[in-house]
Amino acid sequence: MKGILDIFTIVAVAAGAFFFLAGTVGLLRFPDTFTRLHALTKADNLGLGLVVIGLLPQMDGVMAGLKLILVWLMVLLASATVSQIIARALRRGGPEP
Amino acid sequence: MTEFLLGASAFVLLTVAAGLVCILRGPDDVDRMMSVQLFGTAGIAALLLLGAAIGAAAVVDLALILAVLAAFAALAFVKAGVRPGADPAEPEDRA
Amino acid sequence: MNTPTLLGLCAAVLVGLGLYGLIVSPHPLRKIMAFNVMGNGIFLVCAVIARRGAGAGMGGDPVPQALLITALVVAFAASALAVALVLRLFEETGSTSLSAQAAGPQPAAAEGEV
Amino acid sequence: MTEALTLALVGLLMALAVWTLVARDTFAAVSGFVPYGLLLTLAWLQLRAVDVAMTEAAIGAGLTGVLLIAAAARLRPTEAPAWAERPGLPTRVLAAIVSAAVAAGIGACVLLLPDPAPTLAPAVAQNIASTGVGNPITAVLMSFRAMDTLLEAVVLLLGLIGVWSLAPDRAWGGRPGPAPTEDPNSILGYLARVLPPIGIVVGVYILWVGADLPGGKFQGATVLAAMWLLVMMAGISDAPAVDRTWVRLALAGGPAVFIAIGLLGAGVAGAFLGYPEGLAKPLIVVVEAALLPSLAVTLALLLTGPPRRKDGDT
Repeated sequence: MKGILDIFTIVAVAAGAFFFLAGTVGLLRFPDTFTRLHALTKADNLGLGLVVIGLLPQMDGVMAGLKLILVWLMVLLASATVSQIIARALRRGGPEP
Repeated sequence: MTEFLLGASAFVLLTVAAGLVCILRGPDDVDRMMSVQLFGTAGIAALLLLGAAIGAAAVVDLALILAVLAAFAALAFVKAGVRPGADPAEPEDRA
Repeated sequence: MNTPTLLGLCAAVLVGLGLYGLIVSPHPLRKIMAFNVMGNGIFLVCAVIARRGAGAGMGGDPVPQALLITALVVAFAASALAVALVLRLFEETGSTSLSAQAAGPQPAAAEGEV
Repeated sequence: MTEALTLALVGLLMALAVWTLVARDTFAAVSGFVPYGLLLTLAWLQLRAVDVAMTEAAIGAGLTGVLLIAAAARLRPTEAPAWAERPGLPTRVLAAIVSAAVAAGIGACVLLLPDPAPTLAPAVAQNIASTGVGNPITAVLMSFRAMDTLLEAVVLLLGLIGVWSLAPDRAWGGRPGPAPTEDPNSILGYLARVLPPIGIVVGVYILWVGADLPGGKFQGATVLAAMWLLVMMAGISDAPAVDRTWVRLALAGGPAVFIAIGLLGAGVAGAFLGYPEGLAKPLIVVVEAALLPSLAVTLALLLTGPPRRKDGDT
């Protein structure tokens, strides 16, 4: 059982790390700020999300696991708000959505 | 397992930081801000991985603090009047 | 070379960088930032010393660690006071120059009340 | 692997420190300062100082960044004149030599630290039972070195008085910062309604676990201060006028309770800030609970700066 959970952790964390790599590459390579914003949210949602899911079996206790998920939800809330605000600031000059 | 988690932590940190260092030099404040935001998320991930590796259970509480404050710096940037393509000579009067 | 030693040497470099910035930066806000870098270096040395004192089931000597917490909070208060001073100087004179003879351009946006 | 992570941290810390010093644009330099605080948090964790990491996360990566960003925006017009005043090459070379010498001296000291290292950890472990708390850092802060903590709370208050005393005469006793301009129904307003309830729970929780696990009043208070600042940034509530009675009471309450309990100790336990036998833990909890709101209000008002307007001003 321990072995299976460890393999799950390794797979999920590796996938999460890949999305952070993808987010960074996107931030460096995409042509304009809107598409770069798109790259940024991939890393926030999927990268951290997969790392959190991967670490869940390594936590001791349900409480620690719930806090870990709360961390992810709050980062989602923060990054969603920041993306909205950046996008609106970018659109300024055009019609306000 | 410990070695893998430490390696993953270093990998996430280095990847995103490499991007950060490139973008900090760039001309656009908004890109800098987005890069800082990305680094904030990656920092939380690296922190959680390091904490799991060294067996520090309290790292979840630490991540909780960072997550609550995750939007804070970016909001301060926007409030301070960072606008894409804004002329730096014309500061917003809303600091 | 182990982790505490590496971070200790990093701390030494941070102190040097901060000191250089403190002397050379002409802008007071940059001086405050340099001072913070220098302070972080000193705090890091303390944390390295605390880590070396690990024992009795603790990851580090708790006394320097506790003092570091107070140090961080006081450093923030000092930075806030310094920033408030610089902003007031700017509102009053329209410039943040620290040299005696320099007189910056008169501010357009500053609400200076004399 | 641990060394690889440390090396990455060291390299990045130095790179960002250099960046904050050499960047020509102050905004760019400040954008480096926020991730720099996050890297320091990781460094504290690598040194197993989890309590310090929490404080750095809250203050270094949170509040200091906001303070510098706001200041950099206000001071933007002064950057070009400041660059013109850059000291000449001889001064810079001399400064570099002095700084390198200082760094080399500290580096040598780090390499020559005594082995085995002197430590107070066993002494703390021996006496921690008398305080009733489980977190050695809290035991040091609230019992063995309680005087330092009291003085720190007072220093914060003095810092705030210093900031307030910079107010122009016209705005004396008024509200800090510019009047809120943000639409309270914007996205920012939404975040400022959703996040603070969670943030307040987190802040109080961090104080609560601080008795036995890493955490405590400073970290909790910083989170609470950040939540209040968020509400102010979103224009949902204005900063309070600094001459309001509740502001004064909130600021002075924590240190006053701390001093009162210290005097009680002088009478009952025979030493200022001494705790009577068996009552150490409840008294520590009372002091920490009283300090939390005071520290939160002090930190938030330190960030909003001196009063700048009276009610009725335009």
